[in-house]
Amino acid sequence: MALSREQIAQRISQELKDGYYVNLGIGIPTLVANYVPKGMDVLFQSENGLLGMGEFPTEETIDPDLINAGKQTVTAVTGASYFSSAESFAMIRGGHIDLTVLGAFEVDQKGNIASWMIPGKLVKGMGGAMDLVASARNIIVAMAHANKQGESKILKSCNLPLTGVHCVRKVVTDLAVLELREGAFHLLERAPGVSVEDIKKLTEADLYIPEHVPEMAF
Amino acid sequence: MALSREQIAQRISQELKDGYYVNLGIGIPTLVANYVPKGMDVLFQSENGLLGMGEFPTEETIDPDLINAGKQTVTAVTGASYFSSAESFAMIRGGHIDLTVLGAFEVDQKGNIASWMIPGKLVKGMGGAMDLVASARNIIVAMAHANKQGESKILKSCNLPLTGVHCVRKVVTDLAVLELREGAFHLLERAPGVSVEDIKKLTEADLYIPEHVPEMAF
Amino acid sequence: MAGFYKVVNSYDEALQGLTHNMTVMVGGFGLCGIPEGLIKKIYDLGIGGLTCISNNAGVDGFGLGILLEKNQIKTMIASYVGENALFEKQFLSGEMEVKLTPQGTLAEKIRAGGAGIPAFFTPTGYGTVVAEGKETREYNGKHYVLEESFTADFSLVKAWKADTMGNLIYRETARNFNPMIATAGKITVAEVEEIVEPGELDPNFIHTPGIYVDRVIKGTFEKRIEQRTIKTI
Amino acid sequence: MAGFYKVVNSYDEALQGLTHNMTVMVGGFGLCGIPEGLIKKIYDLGIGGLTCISNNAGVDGFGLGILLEKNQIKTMIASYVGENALFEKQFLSGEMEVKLTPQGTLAEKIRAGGAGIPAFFTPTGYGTVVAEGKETREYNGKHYVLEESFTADFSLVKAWKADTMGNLIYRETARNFNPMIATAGKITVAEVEEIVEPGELDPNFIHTPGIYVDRVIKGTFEKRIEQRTIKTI
Repeated sequence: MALSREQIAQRISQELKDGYYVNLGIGIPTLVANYVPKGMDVLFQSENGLLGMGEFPTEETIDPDLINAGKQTVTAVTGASYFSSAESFAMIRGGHIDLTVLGAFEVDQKGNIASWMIPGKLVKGMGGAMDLVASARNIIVAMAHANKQGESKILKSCNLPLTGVHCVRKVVTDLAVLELREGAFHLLERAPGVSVEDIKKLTEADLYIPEHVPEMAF
Repeated sequence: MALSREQIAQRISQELKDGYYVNLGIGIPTLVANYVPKGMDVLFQSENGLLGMGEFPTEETIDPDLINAGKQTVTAVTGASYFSSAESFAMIRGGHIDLTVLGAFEVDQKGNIASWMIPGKLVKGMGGAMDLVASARNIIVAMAHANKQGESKILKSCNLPLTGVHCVRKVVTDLAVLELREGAFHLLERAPGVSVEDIKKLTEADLYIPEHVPEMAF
Repeated sequence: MAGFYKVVNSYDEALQGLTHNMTVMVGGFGLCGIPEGLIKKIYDLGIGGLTCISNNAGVDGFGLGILLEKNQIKTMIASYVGENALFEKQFLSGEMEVKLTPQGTLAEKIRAGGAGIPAFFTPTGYGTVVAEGKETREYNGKHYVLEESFTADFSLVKAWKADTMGNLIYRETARNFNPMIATAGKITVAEVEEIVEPGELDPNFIHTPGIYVDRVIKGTFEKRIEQRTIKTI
Repeated sequence: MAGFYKVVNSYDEALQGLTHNMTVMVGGFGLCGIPEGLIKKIYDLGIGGLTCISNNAGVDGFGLGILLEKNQIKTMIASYVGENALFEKQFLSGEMEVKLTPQGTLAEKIRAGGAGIPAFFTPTGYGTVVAEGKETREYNGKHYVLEESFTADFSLVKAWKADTMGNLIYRETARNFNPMIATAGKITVAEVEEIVEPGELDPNFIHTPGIYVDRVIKGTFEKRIEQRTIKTI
């Protein structure tokens, strides 16, 4: 069965490592924070100027001066620091973030990602997404494998305006874990109960299928 | 009579204005701080990362963490701030300093200044001088009018390697106050007891001499 | 220090010299850390034709959103907009020009403007519409786009505390774009929660040295929350 | 936070991985704010062929000056040098290459290196030897030189206090080049006067967030004064 949003986040959480500095985009990526493995320490960066983002506040501790990049009220963990937006993106652009997780409309086998603009629809802006994808050493994309019409979003070449080029390394969808190697997506894992055939059908991009494709383990 | 170093500094102090942020170079410029007119507030910037440099410390208050750009122990005034070298030169390069006073080996009527390097002698480096002259809105050069051999240091064209181009506005020497306007030095004031003829003799650059050249008043 | 006393007592004084068609930078991220009273004053004065540089454009009825009610913004430079209906309408109708800029590039363009750097190369936006018409260059096998800096006629920032000499400190994520914007205005006005005497702010921990700040005004802040999220246990 | 515990207990650990011919950035201005123990350890280890980026080069017998005794520096990139006889000798004899860089350009090149900016335009040095062989460009009637950024294999900084997660604060003008250098090293080591627990440093006033710092070591500092100047009344 296809993964839920929470399960996609849970699977991505397996990519975390102790001591990682991580930036999570809006949507599914945000949920990754709920699944940090026990005993592992990870610090979340919020690009509006916070390293060490904590959980949501209580009614008593809510603070309008303390928000995340999604403009939600948050808290800060012990050992956190605040800084300016210029410093925050110096941190991002300078490659100091270990892992960036973000959503996308489309990805392609050249490593391109489209996540910010659908022609004909109101364009709200790229926010920090273009900086993040241009700079991260390690990008995981969390997304649906296909749209509601069953059209693949894992493409040979993106149709929508790009957010960045040659940057995607790993993609976790509701159906599969894919890794981009030498111009093809390698099918590393499939969702429990989802067949390789199901995934092939919904993947437009070149797909490399190893002999054995294990089910994801949670 | 030619001015002493202290008198040159004292004359330059007349160019200060209330509320000015000022950077003083090493040598004669440093002495300007001793002659801030009564009732006037001026803040001195030291490019190693201090805005609001105060006088030298006492034996009791000396602090190795608190030095100026000349590496001398100093103090900080009330309302001072410390910052990094990058921030300090952002301040300088961004044109936020109201007045920069520095020494020179030579200046010329194109507004060029040579102050950091004498070929054949050991080159110690330009420090922050090139940044200061490239950025200041308002530069006053404090220098000797001629060398010990009586050769002019106020030239048509500098002989020594330059520190910056088209940047000098005003020059205060031991003999005169000169202002650069449209490619010629205008003789604004002369040192007490020094004649216009004396100054002409020691000035290689084109010199514009107004009908009346007052003596400096202290 | 008389020459460095920067406190003004009215919003009229705070914005003196601001006229039609100027470029104005405004600090804040969403509704967090915005100079609420200064924005309100621009609204009251009805100054129009503004080019506004700010990460976002407020919401209906609050923050920069109120300037849309009288069509005061001609050009909006931001990284993320459209949180309000009025913005959407003016954007789609073409009444307002919108120049979308990646958030990190925006922050760096403003920082560069204040720091005397006219242009810099950044990897952000290479291969996207953002790079169209711009010079690109390769360094060590990676591609970069040349971006030019921003400065403004007026910079309006919000700080937590100021001393009377204009030294500023910010609080938590209300810092955001304010420190860079403070450096990039011909005239910089800081609206703050509290004004203290010189010496009360630790010189070791000043975020914005007073040299960048021309005027300081004590404001009162609603601090409206855009996304009120509470822990559900 | 186990994964973020960055304290090491020996200089050997602090400099593990530093080898011959690497590029090393060292914080400090003159003898103020230098990582004394880390420099001493490089001397003891005898690592040579180094490219050293630091504003100055110490004095005879102290600071970076001691590395000259064993000819450990192959190339020195600095804005102002020659406060010591040994430096002068090696410089003039050609044993050591010296690349003089204007102080503000040096600071900005290091800041850019840490911030992912490969190059930027600056007015500094236009029309001088510093601009020779470099691209220049005019913006708004003023001339600028294109300068490329610096990064290093190791960045060695001196801070006042660190928490165990590598968050740093500096004291007074001992800050100088340290914050930028902390951002520009593949491995950054901070030698500090005091190590505290996470949470003891106010998150609002951290100068260098721990993300930039890989190792923290508690040092003891002589803090030698280069120009002892006392008020004469």
